[in-house]
Amino acid sequence: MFRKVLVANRGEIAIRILDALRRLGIPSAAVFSDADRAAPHLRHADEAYRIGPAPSAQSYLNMERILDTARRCGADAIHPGYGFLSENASFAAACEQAGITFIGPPASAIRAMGLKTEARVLAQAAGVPTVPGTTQPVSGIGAARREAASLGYPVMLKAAAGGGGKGMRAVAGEAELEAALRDASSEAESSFRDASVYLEKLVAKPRHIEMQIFGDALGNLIHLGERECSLQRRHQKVVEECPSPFVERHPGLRERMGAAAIAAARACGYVNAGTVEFLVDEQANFYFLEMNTRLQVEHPVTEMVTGTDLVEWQLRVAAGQPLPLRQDEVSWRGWAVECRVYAEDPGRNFLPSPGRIERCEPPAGPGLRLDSGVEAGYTVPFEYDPMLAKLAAWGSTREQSITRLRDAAGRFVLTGIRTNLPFFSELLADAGFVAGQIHTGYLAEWLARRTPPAACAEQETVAALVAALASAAAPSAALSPLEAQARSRGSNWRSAGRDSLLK
Amino acid sequence: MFRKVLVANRGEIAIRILDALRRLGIPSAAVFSDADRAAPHLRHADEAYRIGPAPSAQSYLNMERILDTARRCGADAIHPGYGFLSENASFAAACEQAGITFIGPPASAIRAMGLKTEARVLAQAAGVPTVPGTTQPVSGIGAARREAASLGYPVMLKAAAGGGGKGMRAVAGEAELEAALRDASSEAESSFRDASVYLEKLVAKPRHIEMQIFGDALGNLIHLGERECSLQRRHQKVVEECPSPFVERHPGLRERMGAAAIAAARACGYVNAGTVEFLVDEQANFYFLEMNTRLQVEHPVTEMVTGTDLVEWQLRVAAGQPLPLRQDEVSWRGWAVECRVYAEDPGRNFLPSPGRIERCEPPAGPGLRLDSGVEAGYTVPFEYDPMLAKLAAWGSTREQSITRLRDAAGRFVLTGIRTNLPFFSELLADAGFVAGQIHTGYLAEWLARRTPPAACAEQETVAALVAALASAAAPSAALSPLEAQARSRGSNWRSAGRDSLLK
Amino acid sequence: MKRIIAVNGRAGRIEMGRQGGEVRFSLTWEDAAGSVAGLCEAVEISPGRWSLLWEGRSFEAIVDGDAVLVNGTSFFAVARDPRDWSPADNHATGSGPAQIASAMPGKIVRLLVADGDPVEAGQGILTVEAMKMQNEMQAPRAGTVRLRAITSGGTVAAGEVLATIE
Amino acid sequence: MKRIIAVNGRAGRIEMGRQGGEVRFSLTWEDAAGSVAGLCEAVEISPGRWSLLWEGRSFEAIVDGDAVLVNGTSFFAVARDPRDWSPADNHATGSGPAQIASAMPGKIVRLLVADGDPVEAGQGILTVEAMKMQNEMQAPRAGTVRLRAITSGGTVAAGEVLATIE
Repeated sequence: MFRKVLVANRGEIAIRILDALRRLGIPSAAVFSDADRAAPHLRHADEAYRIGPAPSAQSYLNMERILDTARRCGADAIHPGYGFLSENASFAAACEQAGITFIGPPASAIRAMGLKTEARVLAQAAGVPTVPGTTQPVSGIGAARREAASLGYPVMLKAAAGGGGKGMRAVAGEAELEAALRDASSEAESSFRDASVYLEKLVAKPRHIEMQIFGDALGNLIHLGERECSLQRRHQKVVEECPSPFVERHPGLRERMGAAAIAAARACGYVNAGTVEFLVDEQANFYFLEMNTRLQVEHPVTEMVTGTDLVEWQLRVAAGQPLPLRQDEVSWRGWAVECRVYAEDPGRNFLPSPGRIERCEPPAGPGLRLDSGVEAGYTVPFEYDPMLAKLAAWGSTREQSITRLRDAAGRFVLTGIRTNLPFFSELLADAGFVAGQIHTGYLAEWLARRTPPAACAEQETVAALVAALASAAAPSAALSPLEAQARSRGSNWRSAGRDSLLK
Repeated sequence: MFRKVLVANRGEIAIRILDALRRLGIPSAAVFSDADRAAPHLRHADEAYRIGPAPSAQSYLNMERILDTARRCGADAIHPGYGFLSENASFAAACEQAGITFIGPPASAIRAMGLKTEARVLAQAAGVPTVPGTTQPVSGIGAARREAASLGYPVMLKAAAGGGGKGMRAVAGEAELEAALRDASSEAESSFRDASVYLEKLVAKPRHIEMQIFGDALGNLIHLGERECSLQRRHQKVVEECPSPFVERHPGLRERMGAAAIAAARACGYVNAGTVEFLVDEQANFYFLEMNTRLQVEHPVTEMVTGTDLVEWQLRVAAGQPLPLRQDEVSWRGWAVECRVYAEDPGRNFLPSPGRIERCEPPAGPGLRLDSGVEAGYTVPFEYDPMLAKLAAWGSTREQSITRLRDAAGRFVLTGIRTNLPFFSELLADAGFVAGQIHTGYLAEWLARRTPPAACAEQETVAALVAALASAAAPSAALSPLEAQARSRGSNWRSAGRDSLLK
Repeated sequence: MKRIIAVNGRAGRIEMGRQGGEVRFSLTWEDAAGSVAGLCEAVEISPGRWSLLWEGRSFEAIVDGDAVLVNGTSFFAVARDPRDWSPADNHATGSGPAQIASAMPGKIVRLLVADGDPVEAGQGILTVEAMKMQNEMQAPRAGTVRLRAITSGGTVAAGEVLATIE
Repeated sequence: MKRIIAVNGRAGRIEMGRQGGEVRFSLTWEDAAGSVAGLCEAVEISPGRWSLLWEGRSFEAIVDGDAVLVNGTSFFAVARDPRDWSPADNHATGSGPAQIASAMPGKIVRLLVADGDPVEAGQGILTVEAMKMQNEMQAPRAGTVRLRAITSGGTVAAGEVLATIE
């Protein structure tokens, strides 16, 4: 095992890894920026070193400084967590050159999967399905008609140089194709100064389902089943679960997707933890999207259902040990659902809400797991992402795990700042979600159609009484009642005004 | 299901049950004494009713008042938790008469198992082994010689009217028998005014291993495996685990003990959750001790390993539903260990330590479970037992579960009062415990032989620095340094003076 | 004791008095959707944490700044002694130059106009970034923008007034 | 700044001074088992919770009454300004009548002697019960017992003096 491991990250994932190191008896070193001197992750480590000012580019992304810190404190391995430098092939290569073990895949595997177009070619070569379509721009309406007909409608026109939804048009049938091609080309021209568009089969109501894979340096590669991550807001996962209700309903699908994921991983010489993301259509066809060459945020749901400790596995495998389980020893029991607790105000269009946490009282009880990066008295800085914690619940059935998580979200007392916990309390009770009828567009539709629940009259009265009782003790009221009347909070998400957040 | 369930208990077990009711959507009512108006369990319930002054006899044991409260609030079932009225056959019968479901076994089963001598006869009749011996007093040294020889040495002489270790003598061989019989009879005479003694086979280094059983009203009875509870202090369990390391090493033992436990339960017409306690010797012979006709404190370790929710099962079975699993559907995965967190000071001979909790910051992470009855700002009353919470850890192996629990005990910040958490940090690292080499006398031996770990010099320096830094902010020091010098805390358990606590 | 209250924008008046360990109260909502009166037992368990028993029902209420969390549901709730409040207080927001305040703490990443520029209603004035999200602050009406002493790269607090439109 | 300190009964003296964000300190134990001096960075994260970085090592210390919890280990630790302390303070416990103080909060369940009774060293004076456990308070030496205003059934606080032996 390692002499000392430096964890090049912050927040809940740094704590997750530092705690695992402590339990394995491996000395650990944390790093921190000037904004994080008071952050809890320092106090989960044996050692802690400053690596620069608040901006990530000068601290958590500062490769030289991190490598230098590792060298100077005697660390022989670096765990990058997720985000930051975790998928940076140059960093992995620099570690290798410095004789420091990068706890993750080889730099070559990161590089192979890092370029999304190359990854797609690599997957195809390995026999892994990708979304059918042209990879070259269509040369005119005639060619477009022929290719669309061979793919079969509906199809999607996409800007070759595109991204962010610009230059994209869904086409339901041939009658719409010519106009759509004109519009998409024109939008692509104005957005990217390149009018080229290409055709892809349109996947209607796709699910985002990903396979957790794991490889060791001895050539073993296994999968640990799937996670369903179709509940997304602005392409960010907000609720994840293991297994997928869709895969559970389709016998053999897990095995087929697992085999495909392993094939993709093997094609790039993969070692350590990785995730192969698929788009899955309603007919259970699955298409390679991309591979995340690192530990995933949502790894706890897999751990809860398979009874594994993937961070421990990462350390063991990086130290040259074989995988603890063979494929036929992997088993799945029950269900686990996770929600990402963010410092954001669902009552004000999910606006970031950094600041000082007054109370932090997580719920407790059967099946619950909390991976937290915060504590009472901690000031959540505005410089980094808004994830505070991951709250997950295991149950013997999907229904029980959802019930436990919903109940836990409602009982989690986290005050001083706003969080998305009320949003989860409501979303996890949604009939469509409970029925497992979800897809990547589901959450946006739900947010648009949802009716805020009526306030419970008794609770409203109690709120009034306690506000009055508390005011008797300490007169606050910076606002006059009429000002206060203009403000409202809690359930009024849809009418919170137009979305003024830029990605 | 029930219209409303009243929970006739307090603390962590009341919260465990009230939370289960809320998750099942069943309205709940809590009860409280005057000492518990501020207790957290009230705030886990939909309704809460005062039932009397602080002393248990006038509140939590006040059957009429509790039944009357249930009637008046419209509850059609009562869950007694453990302790208090949970094994009171009269209360169960009174509930039955009042048309209120007692969530537990029938009064007749409680009664049958309540008298320990009758329970032993009942177990024998059902073919369940009990410790071999005479049940009639021995009539003289000649009879004693014959009976001891037929039992085989070592044997134990026990006062027929006895208890509390008085009039007991272990006898290794026939040479010691005559003197031991004289001493035991004489001590029995002076202690109980009855010189009668009887003979039992001496079980050397016995383990306390209990089987969790569950029955429904349709006649189904299954077992959910064993719990090893051999780590005891003053006959109180302090650490429990599932499975037992001993049973794991003896193929077939679980099945045999399970069958015996079911036979005992069937003999008294058992329904709902129950536990059959066995004494197990080093040769894997097991002997019926008694049956606990209620939910057990340590039920979480069974839940974690079998993936069940026994409180939910209790409610379903009490409502007439069948058991959710057949015997062949019960499966065990991994290992779980639990420790009972008490308000007691291990540095002062485990003296009770009620009072105000300043911080309550439980650890979080993979495999951990907390069943807590307390919160920051709560004043633990001196009127009730000292259990604050149960901290448990699951792991894929026994080693992993112990490591996780030890680490969690060390990271649990609970200040303002003293707790036994430091004791667990040390005990869970003991080589004998880690090797699973335990018996009911193990903990007493360990406490007697243990060497307090030397203070870490760096931590000692930090303590001095922070005390000094904090004093600069707020001058405290009610004690002069020389007075302070006389006081010490933490690891000096053995030398903490003679045991002046009365049972 | 009398208080003017507002709960999630709903205004009302409350009168209450201690009666032994209990609180007798009478609450009247201004929207005339009814009033509620009763007797409840309210105990402040620890600072800011209340336990209320009201007709058998058990509530936990936690004071969270100008919100109250009741059994997990957050209500924006303020109370004011009517003697401390005059109707004039309500005019503070109505008149004078329109203010542009930051909706969240963060860093100013872009100034989109210069001090003294004429602006249209809805025109972007500056962009604040927090937690990897950018929020564009816009002019609430047309006029001349007056920037406060702010610079690109500077940090701002939530509610801090960054500019006015005259 | 100078402080007289005692950590788990070990006495010492500490001198420290702020130097930028850091604290330069010198600690001398009275048992002459050595002294330690250095530079550390100490930050009070939130009231009573400290983070110390000392030669790369990271420590969390939480003040818990007259104890300090360092990385989970509790040390009885007090510090006093030497100017606030005179050697006379140490004589308080040495002379005068012997005091019998309750080791824990609880209820007096039995008085075993009457006021004015002569008692032997080790003789039981009264029994306090808390959390289902009874603790017998004994006479530390022979003498005449003087009971304070206590009655069977009354409650006592931890450290409360219940009787003296003259």
